Amino acid sequence: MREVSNSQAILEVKNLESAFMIEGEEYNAVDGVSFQVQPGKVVGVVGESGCGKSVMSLSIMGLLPKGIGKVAGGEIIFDGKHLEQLPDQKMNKIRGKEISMIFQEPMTSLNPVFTIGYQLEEVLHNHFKISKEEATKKIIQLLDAVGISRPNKIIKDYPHQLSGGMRQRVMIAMAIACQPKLLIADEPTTALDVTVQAQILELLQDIQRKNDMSIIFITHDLGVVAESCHEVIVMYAGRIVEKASVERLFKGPKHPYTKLLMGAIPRLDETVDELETIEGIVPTLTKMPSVGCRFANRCPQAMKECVEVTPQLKEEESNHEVACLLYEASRPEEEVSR
Amino acid sequence: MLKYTIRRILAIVPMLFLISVVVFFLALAMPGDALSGEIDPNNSDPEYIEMMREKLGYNDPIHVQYYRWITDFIQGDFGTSVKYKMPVEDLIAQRLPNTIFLGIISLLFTYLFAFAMGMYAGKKPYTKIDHAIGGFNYLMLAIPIYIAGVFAIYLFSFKLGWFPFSGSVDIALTEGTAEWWLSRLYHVILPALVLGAMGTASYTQFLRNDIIDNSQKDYVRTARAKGTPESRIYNQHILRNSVIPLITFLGFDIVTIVNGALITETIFTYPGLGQLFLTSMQTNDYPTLMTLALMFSFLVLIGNLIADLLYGIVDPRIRVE
Amino acid sequence: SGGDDEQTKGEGEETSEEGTDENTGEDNPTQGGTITYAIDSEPEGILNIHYYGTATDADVLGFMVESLIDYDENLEPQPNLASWETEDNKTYTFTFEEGVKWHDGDELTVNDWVFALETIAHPDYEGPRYANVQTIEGAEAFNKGEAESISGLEVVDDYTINVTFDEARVNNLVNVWSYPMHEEYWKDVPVKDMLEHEKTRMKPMGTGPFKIGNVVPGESYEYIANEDYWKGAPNLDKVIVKVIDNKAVTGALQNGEVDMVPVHPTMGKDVEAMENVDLVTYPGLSYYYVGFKFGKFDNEKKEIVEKNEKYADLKLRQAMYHAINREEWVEAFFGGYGTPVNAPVPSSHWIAADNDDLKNHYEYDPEKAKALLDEAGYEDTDGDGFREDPKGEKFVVNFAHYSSTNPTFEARAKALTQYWNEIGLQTELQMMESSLYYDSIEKDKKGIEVFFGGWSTGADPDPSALWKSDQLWNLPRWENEKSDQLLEDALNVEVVGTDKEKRKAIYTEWQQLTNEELPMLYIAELEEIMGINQRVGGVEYDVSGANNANEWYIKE
Amino acid sequence: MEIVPNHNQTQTSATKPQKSMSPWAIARRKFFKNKLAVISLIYLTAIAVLSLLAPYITTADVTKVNIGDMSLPPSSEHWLGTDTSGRDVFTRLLYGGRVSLLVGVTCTTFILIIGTIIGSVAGYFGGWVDNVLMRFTDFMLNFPFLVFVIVLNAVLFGVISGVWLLIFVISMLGWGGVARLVRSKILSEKENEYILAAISVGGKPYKIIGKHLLPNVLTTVIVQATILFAGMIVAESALSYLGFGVPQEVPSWGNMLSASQQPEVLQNMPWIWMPPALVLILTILSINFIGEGIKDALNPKSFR
Amino acid sequence: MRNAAKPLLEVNNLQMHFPVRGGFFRRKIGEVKAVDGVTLSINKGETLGLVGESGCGKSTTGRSILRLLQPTAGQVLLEGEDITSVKGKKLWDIRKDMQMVFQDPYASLNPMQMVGNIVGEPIRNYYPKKKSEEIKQEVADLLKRVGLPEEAYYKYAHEFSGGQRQRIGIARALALKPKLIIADEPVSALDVSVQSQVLNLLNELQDEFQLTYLFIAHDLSVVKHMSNRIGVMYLGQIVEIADKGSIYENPLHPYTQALISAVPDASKVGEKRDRIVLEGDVPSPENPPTGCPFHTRCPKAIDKCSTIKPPLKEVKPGQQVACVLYDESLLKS
Ligand SMILES: Nc1ncnc2c1ncn2[C@@H]1O[C@H](COP(=O)(O)OP(=O)(O)OP(=O)(O)O)[C@@H](O)[C@H]1O
Ligand SMILES: Nc1ncnc2c1ncn2[C@@H]1O[C@H](COP(=O)(O)OP(=O)(O)OP(=O)(O)O)[C@@H](O)[C@H]1O
Ligand SMILES: [Mg+2]
Ligand SMILES: [Mg+2]
Repeated sequence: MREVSNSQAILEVKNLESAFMIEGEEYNAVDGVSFQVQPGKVVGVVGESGCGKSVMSLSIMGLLPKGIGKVAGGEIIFDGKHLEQLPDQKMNKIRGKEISMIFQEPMTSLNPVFTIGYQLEEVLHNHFKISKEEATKKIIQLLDAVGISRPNKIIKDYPHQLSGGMRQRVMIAMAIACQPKLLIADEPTTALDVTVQAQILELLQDIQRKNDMSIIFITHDLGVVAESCHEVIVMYAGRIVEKASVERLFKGPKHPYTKLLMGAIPRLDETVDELETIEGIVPTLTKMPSVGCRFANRCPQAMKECVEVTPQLKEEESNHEVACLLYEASRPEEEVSR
Repeated sequence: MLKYTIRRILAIVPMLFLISVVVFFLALAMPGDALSGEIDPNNSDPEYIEMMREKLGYNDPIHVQYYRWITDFIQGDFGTSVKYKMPVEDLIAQRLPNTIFLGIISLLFTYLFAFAMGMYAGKKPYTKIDHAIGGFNYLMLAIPIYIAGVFAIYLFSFKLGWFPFSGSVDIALTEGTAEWWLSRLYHVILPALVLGAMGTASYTQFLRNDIIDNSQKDYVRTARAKGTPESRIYNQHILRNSVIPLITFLGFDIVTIVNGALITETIFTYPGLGQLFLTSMQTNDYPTLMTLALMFSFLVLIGNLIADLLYGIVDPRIRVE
Repeated sequence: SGGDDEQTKGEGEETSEEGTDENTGEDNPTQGGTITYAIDSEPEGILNIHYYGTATDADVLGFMVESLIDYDENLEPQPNLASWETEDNKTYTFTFEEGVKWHDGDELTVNDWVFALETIAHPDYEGPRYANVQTIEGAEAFNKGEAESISGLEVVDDYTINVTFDEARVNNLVNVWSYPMHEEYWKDVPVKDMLEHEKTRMKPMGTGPFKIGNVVPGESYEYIANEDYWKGAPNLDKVIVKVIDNKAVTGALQNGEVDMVPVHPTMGKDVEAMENVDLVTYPGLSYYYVGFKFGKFDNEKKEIVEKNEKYADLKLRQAMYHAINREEWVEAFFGGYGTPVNAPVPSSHWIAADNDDLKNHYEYDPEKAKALLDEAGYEDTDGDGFREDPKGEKFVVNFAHYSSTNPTFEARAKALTQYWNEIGLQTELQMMESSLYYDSIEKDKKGIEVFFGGWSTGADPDPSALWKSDQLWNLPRWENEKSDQLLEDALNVEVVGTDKEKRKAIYTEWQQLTNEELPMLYIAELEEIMGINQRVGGVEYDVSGANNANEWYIKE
Repeated sequence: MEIVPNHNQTQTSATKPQKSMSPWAIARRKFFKNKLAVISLIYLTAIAVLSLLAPYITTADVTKVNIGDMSLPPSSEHWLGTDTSGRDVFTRLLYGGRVSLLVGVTCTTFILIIGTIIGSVAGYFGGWVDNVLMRFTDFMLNFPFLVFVIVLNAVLFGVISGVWLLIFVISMLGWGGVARLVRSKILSEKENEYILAAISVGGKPYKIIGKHLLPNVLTTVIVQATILFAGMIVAESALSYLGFGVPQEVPSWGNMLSASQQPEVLQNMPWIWMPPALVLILTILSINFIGEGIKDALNPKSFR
Repeated sequence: MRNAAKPLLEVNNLQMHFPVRGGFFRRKIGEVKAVDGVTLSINKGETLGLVGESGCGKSTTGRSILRLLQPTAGQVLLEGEDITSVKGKKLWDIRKDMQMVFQDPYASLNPMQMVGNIVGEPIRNYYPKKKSEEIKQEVADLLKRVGLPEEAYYKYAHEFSGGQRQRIGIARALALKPKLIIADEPVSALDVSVQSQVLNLLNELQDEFQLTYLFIAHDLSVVKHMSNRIGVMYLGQIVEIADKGSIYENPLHPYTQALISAVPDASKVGEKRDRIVLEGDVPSPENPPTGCPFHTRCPKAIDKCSTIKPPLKEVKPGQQVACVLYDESLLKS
């Protein structure tokens, strides 16, 4: 019932569990996440800090810190390949070529001691047999494509000589160098100023359309999601609580968490006296309740069952799934305060 | 960069002047002079000593003495060693190559071992071998250099007879031949090992920790996301970053060698500047003493300068245009 | 000399190393081979006998330079490169050996000696030897630049020279500078440049059994046999003189790395136990003492100006002497390689008084010491276990000793203080860095009261420089008319003429005086010790040092 | 859908209210969890206590030369044998610990005091004060430590007596590094907004240095103290070994070790030099471990 | 505008230039013109929002007003009294009336101090004679008021989450009952859900204690939510200042326009907006462009902009703009 056209999906994540070792015990930072990414679509992932967005994307890339984190269960099927089973060498062939990723911190994501040119060339050399001249030509084209003027000079520069926006452009150039099918953008604009953020968003949309890429766009800014995504996944504490197309989600959010999140953000176009608040904080990994809804202790609509029954992601309307007991078949009448 | 370098070098001059004043006054304040203690009825007599005192200018006013000393010094005339009765510059010229040789070989050891161990441990932290290297380093850090020297002589020279315990070269060989160089190397190995061991442990630990630190940096994640092979990540991305601070240590190594040479050369009777310093100290050979003290301070200055400049050169982030 | 063990050892041997005893040695010693001769402190590297200053340099030089005169086992002068005659102890005629060759093949002539003397007397000369030339007639004028040559030197022919001294002295011969300097080789070098010249540092020239090869300054010296040596080619091909660290001595001897090396007394027992090494001892020329400051010296007026009464009481000094167990002390700190002396002349010196002629032997006798103190009024009046002075005031012996890196110095000094503590004299020890120490003693600085020292004497037996009251180096500032008179008499030709026995009698009297007056407590004289690998043969030592190295050889 | 915001609800989060711990308490607890550091601390304490109690533990006179008992190998009477002066090695080891630790502790203290004062004044006031003090510090740092300790030690000989001379000289020459460290730490700490906050709520300079800056700088200083402490003990012993340290008559580990310069001792009487060598190495080792322990425990990540 | 009578705070042409030092002798080799002529006024009980991109001088403005920095030039008036260069005791007295809430909830609390002491410190500084029980009670009240549990008093900062720490900071700022609170990006380090808690708290406190805020943020929507009037800063200068309605509905300055259009808008799902995308980055304040600071990126720039530095000028009632385009006299000249 859920997967309508799973054959077409470029990426399919099933029941992904990613675990960290903390003081000798394993804790799932991502706990049973399933979703698909269709070709040419942009999937937004939103959620508070610490809800597992980055861990999820690193799991797909196979980049969880070795020895501390690992994919503990589930499947990651990319283009027919089970990524979670691939050895490192094979993964290296895919990373940067078929899936690439850009990160939140443009300031630290580039190696400070190599020139921009060197770091861009590297990705080409990693995946193609290509001469130095050709590579240089290619990267100048790339830099041009991401809107950097005077790329000839920039390739000889070091990262610290570039502004944040420029660096993020370089990161994007690096990510699209091999024309990947999927780009994972982990909060690519969070560290940037609004005006620069607008530039980068514009650029990403442009490139996405031109290259017909799929993008997983991670952010905590709902506005950004609204403007640049086709589908949205709302995560809370390592789980997906709501999943829908942008239009549906913004017109009719269902999960109390989503609703609160939307209400908590001041908006330019309307004036409210008081913002919604979500009391408490995301539980830390080690304090995560094992059964029940993880949002239950912060949820104003929480019921008795919420702490006992783990809600499953269910399609509520077409293209709109939610994991909340309020929407379960037998809707309980009584609301229980915490 | 050039302008910066020149300015940085010029800034040394007032420092040197002040240091020279301090050195001069310290030497002056030291008890006795080179001729006290030279009493020996067979070889000299009181008149001779008084004559020499006068001749060496020990009876002149202080500023005259300082002026004479510093102007001569600037012109490369460091005075005449009272003990060796020869120009200090010649004396130093004789010993300097030995100390430089010792320094270079010991640095070679330091960096060689530090790199081998540090890189291995950094790549595979928290493994058995890493712990072994760590333990070894802790021990090395705890053994004072002179005890290491004493142990080394006891073990390698006396008990095992592998290495000589003194000298810098086998006399029977002609200078410049291959054997002669080999013999020098053979003589320098043990003191250089001991001197080199001083830095090895801390450098290894530094490199290891820095590699571990760096391997958690964002840019490493970026490199991985590009599909860069693991070996390349360590040998290029991480190492390049970790080596930068290490290279700048080169400057400070000069300081370490100055301090270390004092001890190692004495223990191994290796005729270098460190040993010369202690001898001149014991014999009140002031011209030599002052020259060496000034020279060592100068080396420290140079070392710090090199560290600064190297830092500017190897690290693109602070490279000054 | 001033200085520690290392310094005293071997000093006074400037004339040593070459023996005249040609009789020794086997009939057919093996030819060839190399021996390694080690010295345990670093030489200054002044390889020029006219300039050298330390015993180690002398050690190094010993293989290649020779003196005109040599000394036998009684330190009596013997002809070597030259023989001499004199009627009046004022004018001497020296006759040189013929056929003696410098290492470059030139022949040795009297001119080379004249050249040496004029170099030393030259105004530009920077070495310490002028005193050995000064006594020649006209040397003073030459030194002041008033004369072209030294008038007392009269060259008769290439092998004969008459030397006239400014006055007749008994010790003119032993005092005069007796080394020639190769004129051809040196004449182009101005005197002021000699000390620093390469010929001094790296290319010394001599007439001895070995000539110089490689030099690694401060470290080692290579000597090659001089096949033309006038006493016959050496048996050995080579001698390597090598500086080794004191701590390496036994190891190096043991494993045969060095063949000959001076051994510190404390190591003597270890070396003796080695199977491959012979320990050779020979009498030394130095002695240790404990001195007292009796006053202060004015170096301008050359006289003792102030008196210090603290140790003026002879009984106190005697008590302190009796308190010391010298046998035990020497055994403990010098491995027994030494003997107590009772007067300030090493016993192997020909002027040394026979021990039986000395009245007091100052045996270890703490009871007697206590009795002496009681007699003198040093008694413990306040019951703290230590004696007060006769006036009843606190009495502390402040004893000073020089320090160096050698930790035994402290122990041996401490041991002395303990002896005195035991007889109730409270003693405090101060260890002082060597050069500061000698400076303080020489300048009569405050705080120096009782001090430890050592003198070593040379071939010339005259003790005036250390004992006469107008001498700076009379460190105790001891003023005694009789002593001054005796010392003068012993040198006075009028009194002693050329009669050695007469001279010795005066010195004996002087020694009896010092033995009774005790201006210092004579502790002990030391033996010199050599460790010699058994593969080396033909080596003999006496008080004047080793025999000629050309007789050394390597056993099968 | 109306969601009633609930402001009065307190945030107990998911955690149970825990007994509150000061950063120091946390550090202490963390330190005592570190086995190596605790063992080292025990060792060091034992050495210190034994040294302090030396006069009560052994009755032998440390300085007395016993001519009859020279160079005896270990026996039941002399546990570690006697040295070449007939002194009991064990006794000297204990007394040596007193001197070595005393030099270590006092030098470290003086250096820390001087360095911290100069560093924090320079760092806090900045401007010309900083400029002058730091130029001076640079100047002091240009003297090679050992070389100038030796020279100064000779110059001041007789002016200050005994062990205190060495302590004085080392302290005078050794503070540069600490001053620099403290200054840079103050500078970076000063950037923290809590300092601005303290000023804006009317804090006076002395209060800000004393209450806000120093406690935060202290963590660095404490770690540095352990490094210094080890370094000073080594410096003392090395100088004494070379003959330029504490006077020879004073037993210290370095002075005891200098006996190894005598060949017969080095080769044949290991009981004379091995014990001080080993005790010294173990002491340095334990100080280093304690330092590491403190460093880990004070890691600001754990309470920031 | 709630109280138009008399401004609580007036800032005239405030400048703050930091020297850039370099070389061995640490000579001054340049200047960072962090704040280069800021003029604004805040009325009692009002909130003035200050927005601008990172590095444009917002914090510096705030700190200069508080006299945590000594301004290079200009004037700061608090209740009509010139406090630009007061010193010592006077300054100390004045600080009581102005407090600050800081941006970084981690760096702004001394990790070595107990929360109770942090919050009580201002009281102890200014009322040293107060009994400690009294202070304790006051602190407990304050903690309760900002929504912290009672036992927070004996805890240390590290035991709290970011939002709670910010509450501690607010409690500290409140302790002296100041007239003006400068909140320097108090929520930018916080997560969205927590951010709203703090914003709501600040609003409540304002009502309760009649506080006046200078509210600094780089998030336009947050500023708009909080403020009555908004000043837009660019490169050390205020380019536009107006009440919040005007700023959002009718921005005049090209920069304000770009800024507003750049803010992603959740209400415009799927629509393709006409965003004004600015070229390039903010120039460095160490080397600011001549003329109008914005002309290098301004889509409407004309030749004059590179030479003329337009002053802030009232274009509409309550709306001041610094732009040549709205300044007839400049346009003509
Ligand atoms: N290396 C790690 N070791 C232990 N726990 C980790 C590690 N990395 C992440 N976690 C934990 O996993 C959880 C999810 O973290 P993640 O970084 O995915 O959050 P996020 O949603 O990306 O947050 P943000 O918006 O702050 O980036 C958090 O509770 C975090 O503490
Ligand atoms: N103490 C200082 N010394 C030198 N330059 C400074 C100093 N403080 C701030 N600056 C510079 O002044 C400019 C403005 O800084 P400020 O912190 O006021 O900006 P901001 O608008 O608050 O930025 P953000 O949003 O990042 O907090 C920046 O370029 C900054 O580098
Ligand atoms: Mg993240
Ligand atoms: Mg700011």
